[in-house]
Amino acid sequence: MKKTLALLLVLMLMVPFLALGEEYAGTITIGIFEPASGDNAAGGKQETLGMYYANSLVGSVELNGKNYKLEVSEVDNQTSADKAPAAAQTLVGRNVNVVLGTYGSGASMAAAPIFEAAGIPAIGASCTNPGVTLGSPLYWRICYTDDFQGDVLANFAFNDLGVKVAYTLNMLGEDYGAGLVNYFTRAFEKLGGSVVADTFPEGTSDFTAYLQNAVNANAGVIFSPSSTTYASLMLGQAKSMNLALPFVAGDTWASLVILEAVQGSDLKVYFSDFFNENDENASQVSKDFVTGFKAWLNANPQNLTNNGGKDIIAAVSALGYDAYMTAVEAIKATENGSKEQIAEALPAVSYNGVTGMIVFDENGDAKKDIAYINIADTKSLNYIFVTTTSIQ
Amino acid sequence: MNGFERLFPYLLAGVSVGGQYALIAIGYTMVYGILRLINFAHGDIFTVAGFFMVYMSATMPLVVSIPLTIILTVLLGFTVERVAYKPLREAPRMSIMISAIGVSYLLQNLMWYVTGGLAKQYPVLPWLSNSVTILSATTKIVTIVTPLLTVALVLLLLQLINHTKTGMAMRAVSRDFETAKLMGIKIDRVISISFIIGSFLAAAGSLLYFTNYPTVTPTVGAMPGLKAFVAAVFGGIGSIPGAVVGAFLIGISENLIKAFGYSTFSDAFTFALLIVILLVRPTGLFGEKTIDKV
Amino acid sequence: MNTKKRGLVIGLILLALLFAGLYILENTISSSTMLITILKKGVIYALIAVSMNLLNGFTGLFSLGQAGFMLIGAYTYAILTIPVNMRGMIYQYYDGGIVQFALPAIIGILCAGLLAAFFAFLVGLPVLRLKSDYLAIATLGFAEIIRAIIQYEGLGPLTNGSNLLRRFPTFQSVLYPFAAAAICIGAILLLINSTYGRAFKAIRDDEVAAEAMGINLFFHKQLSFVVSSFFAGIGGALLAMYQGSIQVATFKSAMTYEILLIVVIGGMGSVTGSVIASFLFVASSEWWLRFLDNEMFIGTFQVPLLRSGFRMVVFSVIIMAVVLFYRRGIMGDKEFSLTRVRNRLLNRKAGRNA
Amino acid sequence: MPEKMLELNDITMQFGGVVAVNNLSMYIGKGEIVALIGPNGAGKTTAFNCVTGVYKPSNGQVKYQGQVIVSNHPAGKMKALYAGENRDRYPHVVDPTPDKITRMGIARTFQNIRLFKTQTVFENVLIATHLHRTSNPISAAFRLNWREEQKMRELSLEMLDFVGLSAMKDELATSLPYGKQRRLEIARALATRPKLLLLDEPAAGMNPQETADLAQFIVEIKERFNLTIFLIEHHMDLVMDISERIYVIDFGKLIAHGEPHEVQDNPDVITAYLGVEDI
Repeated sequence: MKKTLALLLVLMLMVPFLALGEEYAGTITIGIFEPASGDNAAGGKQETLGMYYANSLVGSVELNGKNYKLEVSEVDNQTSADKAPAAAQTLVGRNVNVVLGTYGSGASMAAAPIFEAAGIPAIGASCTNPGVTLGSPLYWRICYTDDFQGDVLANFAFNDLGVKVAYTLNMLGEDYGAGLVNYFTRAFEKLGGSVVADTFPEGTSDFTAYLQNAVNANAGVIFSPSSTTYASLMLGQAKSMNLALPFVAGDTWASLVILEAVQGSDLKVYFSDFFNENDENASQVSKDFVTGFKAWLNANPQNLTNNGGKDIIAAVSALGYDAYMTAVEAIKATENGSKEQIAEALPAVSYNGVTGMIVFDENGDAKKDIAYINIADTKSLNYIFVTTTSIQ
Repeated sequence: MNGFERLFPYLLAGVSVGGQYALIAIGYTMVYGILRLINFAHGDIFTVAGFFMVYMSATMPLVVSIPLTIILTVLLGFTVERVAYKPLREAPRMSIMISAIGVSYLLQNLMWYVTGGLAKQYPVLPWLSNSVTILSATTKIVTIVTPLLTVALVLLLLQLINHTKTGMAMRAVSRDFETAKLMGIKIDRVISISFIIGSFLAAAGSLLYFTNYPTVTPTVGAMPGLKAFVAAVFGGIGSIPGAVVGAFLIGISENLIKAFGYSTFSDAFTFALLIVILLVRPTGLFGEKTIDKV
Repeated sequence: MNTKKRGLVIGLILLALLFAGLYILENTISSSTMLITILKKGVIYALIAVSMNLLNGFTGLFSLGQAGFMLIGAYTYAILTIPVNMRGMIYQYYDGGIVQFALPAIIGILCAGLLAAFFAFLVGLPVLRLKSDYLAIATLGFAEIIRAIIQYEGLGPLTNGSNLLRRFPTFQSVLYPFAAAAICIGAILLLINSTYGRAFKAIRDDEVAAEAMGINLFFHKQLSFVVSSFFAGIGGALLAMYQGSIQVATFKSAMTYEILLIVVIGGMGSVTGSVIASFLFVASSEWWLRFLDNEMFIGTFQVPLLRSGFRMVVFSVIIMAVVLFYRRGIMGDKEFSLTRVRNRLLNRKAGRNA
Repeated sequence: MPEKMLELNDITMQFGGVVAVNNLSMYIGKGEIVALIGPNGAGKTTAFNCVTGVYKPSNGQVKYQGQVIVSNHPAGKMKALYAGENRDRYPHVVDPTPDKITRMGIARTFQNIRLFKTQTVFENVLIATHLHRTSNPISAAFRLNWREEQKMRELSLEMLDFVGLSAMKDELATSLPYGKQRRLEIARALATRPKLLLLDEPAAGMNPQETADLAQFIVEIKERFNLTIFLIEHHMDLVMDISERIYVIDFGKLIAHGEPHEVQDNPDVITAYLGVEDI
């Protein structure tokens, strides 16, 4: 009996070695710090998919003539500020060399001190709050920030939609919405518009009172950056009310959930985005990504489910892909892929990504100045590209 | 637009939300009346009913999935009582309440596990989901149906409680647990029945609620559950008409608060109301006064 | 009297050994390992659980407001101690906020406790007149109200509204939270064993009889409530230090439930029980059971059921089992003591010999 | 007539439409042992509870050593229900909580023994010394007042010694046999250092021998601690042996009072009380 057990143990210990078919000089672990559950799970899973896709393309790097395996290690942070530190600690415990993520700026900011204390560089893919990189020397970001996004959306609402009064609605206690509303309000008021602000508590299901408030305030647009869970409820009720007001929101609404919610209605839902798969003028890199990623999604039913059941490409997937590739670029510039060397290499990275050129400024933010504005198609599950804007 | 027209949509929403709170509140108030237990898991049973419907309607037609949802929910309520509350009948009241909190924790984690934490879309029920315009408000038909159905169900329930033998037993147990036991009333049966009725109403409430707000997440029932409990306390816990009146009052005042621009405090208001009621009139609007025997 | 003194000496020696052990541990293994993390979080939870036990287990007041007082403590600490030059960045929407000074960490922690205690005093005035479950639901309600107020946009310049607070002083060494918790738990123990503690237990056992013995119910309930909240506030501040950033959403009623479950697992009315249960709770939820959340393959065979979320299911089933079958928890209402362990061992030996 | 220790004037207690105590007036002189008797449900314990602050009487007044300690008048719904002529006699409301009354020097025991069940025999008595503490929570926690604590312990031990329970001082209170639990309750009440002791059916559930011992014991504590004793009793022989005066109530109303032999021969008492109980 004991002998069999011992034999089994030995065999089990050998399993990892058997798995190593190729010869690697070492492993560089890329931590994925994303929500897999919670209000933002849908978006987080899509962002993670982009990273896995990138990993399937680039699974190893050659440094100094030696081949290193690139391994991903995922942890669920539930985008909550209280779960995030523990999740971050888990990644630190797994000795990751670089961290990607996360969807939802609050969790990034909560985890930043922990990565920083461990000396692990982190690359934010879609976290737009300026506070993520501000004062965090080891946090980089490859997307534009809320101040830019708020500015763009305020300009769009004021100039393109011709609206003078905006009604803003965000969830109490959620920093993403609060931040974006803040920048939107500043920009919108600067343009000469006026804003009526409202907030809803967590767990709200009934938005009719809020929508009614928007109507009563004579608002011309509802600006509601919120998680897709609440957005779909809100849109569903707007649909039953036959609300004529257009909605404007940030990047989170670029989601299949929103597209499904507006089907068969007359709602006008605009949102800013980092990327558009139907952009005719897109670079070759983007076009390759679109075809490649779709094929990859369709090849595995599990991936397709995680993407929401359709092969529509969310911008966060593109950002997830770019974040991974940015990390790879930095790793390539190192000698052995250690966390210290990656952190040193990151500021100098210049990478032509799917979502545009990625070059970091002194804050660690990518210098991006183009936002796509899309409208959700109410007939078929699709985004319709409206315009690209940039602010000087 | 005059004042009433302005407020009418809020009132309508309030009445509808109130109706849904009422259906949940009855479950709380019946269980409390008999067991003196705040059944913290009740809100979660309501949510589980929502998920039952989501999963079953994916494979079955509505005619089958609706009754099946109700049956399964009732079964769940019954099982929870048998497994988690019955063994603690002789234990101090704090233990059984802790058990209720534990069940709530378990159910939420289970739902989280099964759904992977993703929000699910509730199936569209024909007719109920259609839009209708009354006066200055456009809304779903279910909004109008909810309060009517609630009142009908409550009247039916009151008939049951006031005019059947089971109802009499329930009243006896809630008046004096020990004496009722001595009088040969099958306590366990009465308790089970009250859990069955409570779960049935929770399932019915969940049908109406999620038709109105078609996104189901594992924690979606927590807030309505807590508010329904407040409604039950407000109306005088143990009193069914009290719970219903309390639920409508809370639903309406919550929406009016939003109308007047204090939405930040709409939840806080409910709790403030609860505390005021407990202090000023601890037995609620319709509750009976009790005297501690020394 | 003699045995008591000896017990005290042995206790102090053990405490010293514990700190020495921690010091050695910290200097031999990397500070980022899971063990150190668990120890830090566990000891903070231990303090909070003991503070809740003082109320629920020793005074018999079923209060569910603990998260609210932790919230006050955590926010007070953060608001008072964020360095001035960081404020512009953190209060990014409020022009740096209205607090333009920073206190040393230790004073921040004390203020956290004091403010939580002050709020407890105010809340207690009306609420403590209520009985059992009404008290529970009213304190739960108060915690929610506190949450709404802190998130209120109008208080943004003070609380940063819905946004994170961060960059306040934190601790690196595991000795820091251990020292803080040891002092606080020690103080609670002393209070419990004083004449006031006996009055608390009398109220728990029989309010009517306690009152007939000249114990002012309201005063003693209020005392227990305020003291418990004071330490919950300190616990909140320590938790903030542990996490490095805080947000209102952390302190929901779910947190109170978690702590209540720790108290139940440890045993209502047992300080050592709460401490042991805290470490067990934190270690199993964050560490030992983590593997349940990951898909696992043995060869090509995928172990069924294992995926994200399964850990919490298993965990809640364990908790239910404790609640239902080991109602008295790990320690019941007894305290862990070496004498008892020795006596039991001796008894067993005696039993075997007989 | 001796100095009045306790005086009840027109004490009335209504629960809804039920009048549990109806215009009860009585007094207890200093150093006396006075009993209140009556059949089951006559309102004896309710009267007790009105004195000790557990209930707020619907009307009437209680004086202790000449001072008004409880006073109330019918209000609200009670006002409409209350028909007595003393309706407006006690305009001031005085309703202290039970602990305040205990601190004035009135201690009590309970009919259905109420010991602190998770505490030991010794701790049960020790808790009762809490009311005379001078230390605040902080000085108590950090033992700045260890002398006081020591005194509390000494007093408690003394009480236990006196009731003959010091041998089992470390046992759980609830593990004691019934008769000893009653004695413990008395020891606990004595530890509050009362001047007036209210005993609520101290002999309930005891056999004749135990009852006789108890009677002797009651007289003993009265002498030793210089007490006044007010007791409610069922056991006629106990009451007849030791009481100096007896009040009899039935359906909340005083039907007789006087020295034991007077009460014993009163025809009303015989029909109301003795006719019911076989003694």
